[in-house]
Amino acid sequence: MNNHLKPVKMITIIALDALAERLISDLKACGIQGYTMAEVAGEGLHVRHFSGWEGRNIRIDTLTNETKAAQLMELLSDQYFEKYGIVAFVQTVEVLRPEKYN
Amino acid sequence: MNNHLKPVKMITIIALDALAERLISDLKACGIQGYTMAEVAGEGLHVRHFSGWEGRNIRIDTLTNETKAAQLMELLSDQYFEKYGIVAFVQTVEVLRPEKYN
Amino acid sequence: MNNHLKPVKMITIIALDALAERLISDLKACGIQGYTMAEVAGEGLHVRHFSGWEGRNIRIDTLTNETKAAQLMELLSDQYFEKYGIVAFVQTVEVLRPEKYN
Amino acid sequence: MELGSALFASLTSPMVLAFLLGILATLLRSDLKFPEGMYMGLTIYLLFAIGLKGGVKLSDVAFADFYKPLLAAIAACLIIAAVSFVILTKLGKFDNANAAAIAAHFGSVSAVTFSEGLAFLELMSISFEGFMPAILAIMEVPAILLSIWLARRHAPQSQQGMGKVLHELFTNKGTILLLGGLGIGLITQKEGFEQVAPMYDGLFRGVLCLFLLEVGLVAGRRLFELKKVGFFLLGYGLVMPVLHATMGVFMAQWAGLSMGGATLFGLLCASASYIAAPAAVRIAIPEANPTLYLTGSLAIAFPFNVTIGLPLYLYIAQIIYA
Amino acid sequence: MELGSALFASLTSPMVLAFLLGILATLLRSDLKFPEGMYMGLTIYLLFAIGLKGGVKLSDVAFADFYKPLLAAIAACLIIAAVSFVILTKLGKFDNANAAAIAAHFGSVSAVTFSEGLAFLELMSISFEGFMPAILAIMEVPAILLSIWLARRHAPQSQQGMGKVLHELFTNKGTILLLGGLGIGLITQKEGFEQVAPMYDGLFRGVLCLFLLEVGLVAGRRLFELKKVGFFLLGYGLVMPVLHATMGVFMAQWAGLSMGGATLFGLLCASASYIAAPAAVRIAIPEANPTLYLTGSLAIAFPFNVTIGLPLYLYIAQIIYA
Amino acid sequence: MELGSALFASLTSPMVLAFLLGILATLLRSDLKFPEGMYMGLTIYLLFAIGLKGGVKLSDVAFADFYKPLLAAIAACLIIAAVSFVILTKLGKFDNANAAAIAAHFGSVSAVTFSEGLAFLELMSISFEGFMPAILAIMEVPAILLSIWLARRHAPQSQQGMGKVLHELFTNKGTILLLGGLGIGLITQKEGFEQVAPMYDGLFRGVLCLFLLEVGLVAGRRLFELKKVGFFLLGYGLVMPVLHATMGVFMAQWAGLSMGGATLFGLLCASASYIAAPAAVRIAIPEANPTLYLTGSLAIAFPFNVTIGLPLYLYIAQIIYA
Ligand SMILES: Nc1ncnc2c1ncn2[C@@H]1O[C@H](COP(=O)(O)O)[C@@H](O)[C@H]1O
Ligand SMILES: Nc1ncnc2c1ncn2[C@@H]1O[C@H](COP(=O)(O)O)[C@@H](O)[C@H]1O
Ligand SMILES: Nc1ncnc2c1ncn2[C@@H]1O[C@H](COP(=O)(O)O)[C@@H](O)[C@H]1O
Ligand code: NA
Ligand code: NA
Ligand code: NA
Repeated sequence: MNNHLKPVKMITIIALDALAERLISDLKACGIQGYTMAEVAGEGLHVRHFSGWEGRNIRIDTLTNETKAAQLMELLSDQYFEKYGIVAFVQTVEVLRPEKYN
Repeated sequence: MNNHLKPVKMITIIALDALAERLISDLKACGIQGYTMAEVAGEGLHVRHFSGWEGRNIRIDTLTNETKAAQLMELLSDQYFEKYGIVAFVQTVEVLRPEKYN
Repeated sequence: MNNHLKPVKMITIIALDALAERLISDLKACGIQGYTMAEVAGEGLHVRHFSGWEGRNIRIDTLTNETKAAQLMELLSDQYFEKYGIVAFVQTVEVLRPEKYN
Repeated sequence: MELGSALFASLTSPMVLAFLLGILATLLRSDLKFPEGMYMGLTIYLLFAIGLKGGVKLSDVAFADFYKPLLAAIAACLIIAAVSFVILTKLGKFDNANAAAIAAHFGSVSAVTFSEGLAFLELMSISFEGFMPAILAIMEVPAILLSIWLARRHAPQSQQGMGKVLHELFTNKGTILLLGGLGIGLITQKEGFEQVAPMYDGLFRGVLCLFLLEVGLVAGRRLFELKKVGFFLLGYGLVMPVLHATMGVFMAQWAGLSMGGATLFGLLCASASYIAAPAAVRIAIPEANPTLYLTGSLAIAFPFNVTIGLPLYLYIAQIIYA
Repeated sequence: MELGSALFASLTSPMVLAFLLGILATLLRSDLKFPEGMYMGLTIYLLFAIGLKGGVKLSDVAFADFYKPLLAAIAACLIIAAVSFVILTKLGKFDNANAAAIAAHFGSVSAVTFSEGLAFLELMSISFEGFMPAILAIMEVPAILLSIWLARRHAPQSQQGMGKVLHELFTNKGTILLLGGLGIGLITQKEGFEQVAPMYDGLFRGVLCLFLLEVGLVAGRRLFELKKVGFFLLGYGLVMPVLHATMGVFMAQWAGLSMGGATLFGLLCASASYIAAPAAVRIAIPEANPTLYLTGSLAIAFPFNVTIGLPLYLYIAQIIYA
Repeated sequence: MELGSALFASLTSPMVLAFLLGILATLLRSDLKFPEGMYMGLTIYLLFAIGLKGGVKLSDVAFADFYKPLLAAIAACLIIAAVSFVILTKLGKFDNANAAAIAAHFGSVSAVTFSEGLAFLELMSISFEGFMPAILAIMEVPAILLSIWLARRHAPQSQQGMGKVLHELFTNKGTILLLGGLGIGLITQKEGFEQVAPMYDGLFRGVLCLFLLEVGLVAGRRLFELKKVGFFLLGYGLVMPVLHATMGVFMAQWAGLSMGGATLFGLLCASASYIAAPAAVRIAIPEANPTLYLTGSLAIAFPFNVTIGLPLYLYIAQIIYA
């Protein structure tokens, strides 16, 4: 298997659902086409996000190449980290068609 | 901790919800017993999967050993990649009871 | 990017939704503040958890430092693994603000 | 009322037919599936509506009329759970955990079966006591408690003591909605209820119909597991409800209930819980096998009770009360 | 009844207005969004309610009155799908997969369009045959089958044979709910239905209104894709429904339907599926581009049919039946 | 009508009791929880139904009768927000962001409180102006705008300008549903509304009851945070609504509203938003602490308004109009 699998980066973002549209356009601004989004609940330093009324969280996972991943983390750090409760982390995952995630 | 934790593979598949039953039987055909499934939205090269009407996506995560993981990726690549919009990636994760994921 | 990104641990727990409150208080007992929770379906060695009636599963992801992660895995192994159907695994992920996940 | 025509009325009610449609859809491997929230939403509605309507009627019941049925209800649940446990361990060769889990389900009651009973009696124009929903709420708990105690007797003191189990049982959503609805009905009375009657009275059977379609879908999936549960449990799930119902009707007669009330009381005894008990057992007896208790209560006892059982228990009550 | 006043009645019905509100909300980029489960829940309710009400009425129809409309329905679907495929490949220059996918949508029918038709005729006090929901259920399937065959004709034998497709088509949730509801209505008849009428009759148009709001939200998003589908498909989606409806009214007359029935039949022919067909095509013709068939059926044909189309087809039927 | 009996009627309405049940369930740490989609679904229904019914009634109102209440509504909101901001910064020592966030909530209005007011007045057979839902819709926005401006005055020009905020406020789901419903009601009028009345009129209070149960569950969780918000905010949340209501009744009198209309107007002034304002503040003033504004509006002002406040404001209106 290992000789076919190629590494790409996966960025996961957890944030207020009200930020979803904005995050998606920022993703696209970095040239990232694809992402997967789930509705989640969560608790952190701020208010618990358990019901629609408190504002739910969303989780966005996106696979992309190293350059775009770096660009996206930069953007998140510049424009979101100070103002909003947001979690973002990077992992390396292995795929068969790295060109799909460029 | 590190002396108890053992590595196993985790495969994540993102696909159309209509493929869920088929994917699950393919998992089982590879001898994989356990998996976790979530309903997600997403966008890629094809149509946006945001509402039930456009067809939602599902995300399947399954922990298994290296051999079965390779077999599953092979199967996905053969039978799904060309026909359907589908994302699949492999990670190594650490668990305490690797025998549970055989 | 790599010179800013710092590794932290992420623990993922998949368990019966009825255990959610208990797991969250155990997280806090380990000194972990933040977590993200999603409703998922799943199948393993026990009954299929597909509908509310069979009991759904939840998935908890929490980013934390290595010490607390070890402590949490220990706790899970002691108090849950034998009695309940539960899956837990550890990964290393990279973040920009490691101090947020202490 | 003859058994035949009651059976016909039961089998051709839209609720029972919807249940059968659900089973059929699963057997045909249809992709029909209720959204996750809908199952919960319909459950909340049904429990709250049962409680509310019961509370309004309860407001003109004197406690003197009520205490004997109350005692009968608690006694019936405990007897059923204890006897079930003995039968299942001795004759059925189940281990303690599984026997106790199944006993908890059959000793407790099913609000949906009860709802179908209400609809059936109303259709047949047979009257019954207004406080029956209160009886339903009370019968949810005792058998589960006894069974958990039976399962844990010999276990070393576990961390999660009975206190936690008690708390869980009295505050689980079923109890809160039923008792809370009852309380609201008691306080708000007829005038208050009239404001919300189109929702909680008018729609009740229509919602029940949709809910039973969903129950059928879940029960259908369980049917595939029937072979895993074995013949003993299958026989148990078909025979015991009739015995429980018969015992229930006798106890109801002792408690002074009307014939309609006795039918409902028998139905409650016959019914197996599938909301409160599974939730409690999952946490308190995790080593029990869900396939056994879920299949036993949902795929065996439930369909039997709402199709053949209900008219049969009415028939039994008519004979005993004749 | 003049065309103008029928058009006015159609455009000022709360259902159509709710649909337009949904479109407006999307154009304004509102954050209004229905929760995932609600869309599914409303769909389940509508399909089941249509089936149920149809079944109750079907119970007094003789098969002799029914077989000609049945034949007409199957024939209409096959003709529409086949002709569409030819037009789309030859004139529209679509490839086989996309032409077949679009043909499947326009050859099949839309239950929501049909519901709006029911509400419209009831408002206009125009009577129609009680078995029309049965016709709706039947018209869901044939065109999809034919189109899938057209798309796959030349393909090497695929693993997922026609068997799987057939199974999927006959057991998909739409068919199960419509036919299942019909069956329940047939068996339970008027007396049974009365128990659940406040839910399935009283609320029908109110729920439809909410559902159309949601459909408007989804259709609105599709409008942004209109430029991607090209002028040919736009014209096709506006012109063909009128031709299909006209053909349908003639066939209905041959089959002996009343004028109201013929209007509904024409509407069914004109309508494009957006529940059954997308689900089937996603699996069976995955290489077809969803933007084309989803936009064509939901953002072009659907709005046209429920606003202008419906009164127009009534007008056509009045002329032909005059 | 005496204060005592109005208070009794308010406290024994099924809606208020359901709210209290929700709080009780949380205090007992029950696992009762509404599925995620249900909260949203009920909200959509309520807002749309309020708008729709209001629109139908609005259709026979002349603009001459309407412009003074309109002015009064906008003025009341701006005054409340501005005064709140001053009190909270000067007396309460809150920082700009938190003071503005709380001012936005108390200056805006709560559709659920309003619904409970409608139900209460209908129960008391007190008539009111049909255009009150239009007033509700208008009062959602101005205070939020003013507060956001107050919070941002000194901030360096942020990327997300007021344009975005304005857009968000006028297109958020609450506004779209209320104004959209109003528009549909206006166009479709009585005849159109009758088609959907069983859903939007008949069920209104029953759905409200279920929704208030859910609101109680959420408010109950907030009660645990009361100690975090401090005595100042607690007192503020209990005293200011009464002052706001009194001011509102006077302004309503000036604007020529009836006594029932003035009660509703006072209630709107007293009510604190918990749908539109939290959503707007989360985005526009992210540095404000949600515990303060959510607890203040939902766990303090809301329960006070729907239990004691509503009959009290009626009483105040009766005195002022006497
Ligand atoms: N340590 C963590 N691990 C996982 N998710 C977290 C963590 N901290 C915060 N979150 C998520 O991020 C959201 C915002 O966090 P915060 O900004 O800390 O309030 C929370 O509601 C959680 O869903
Ligand atoms: N780069 C990506 N990262 C994460 N998820 C993706 C990515 N690309 C596609 N997906 C997911 O896979 C689904 C199908 O993708 P596609 O086949 O590209 O249309 C999408 O709806 C997304 O949920
Ligand atoms: N190999 C696996 N990979 C991913 N999730 C699993 C796996 N095994 C079990 N699970 C999840 O853990 C839950 C409990 O598993 P079990 O204890 O094996 O019944 C299942 O319902 C799944 O959601
Ligand atoms: Na029982
Ligand atoms: Na058609
Ligand atoms: Na206010």
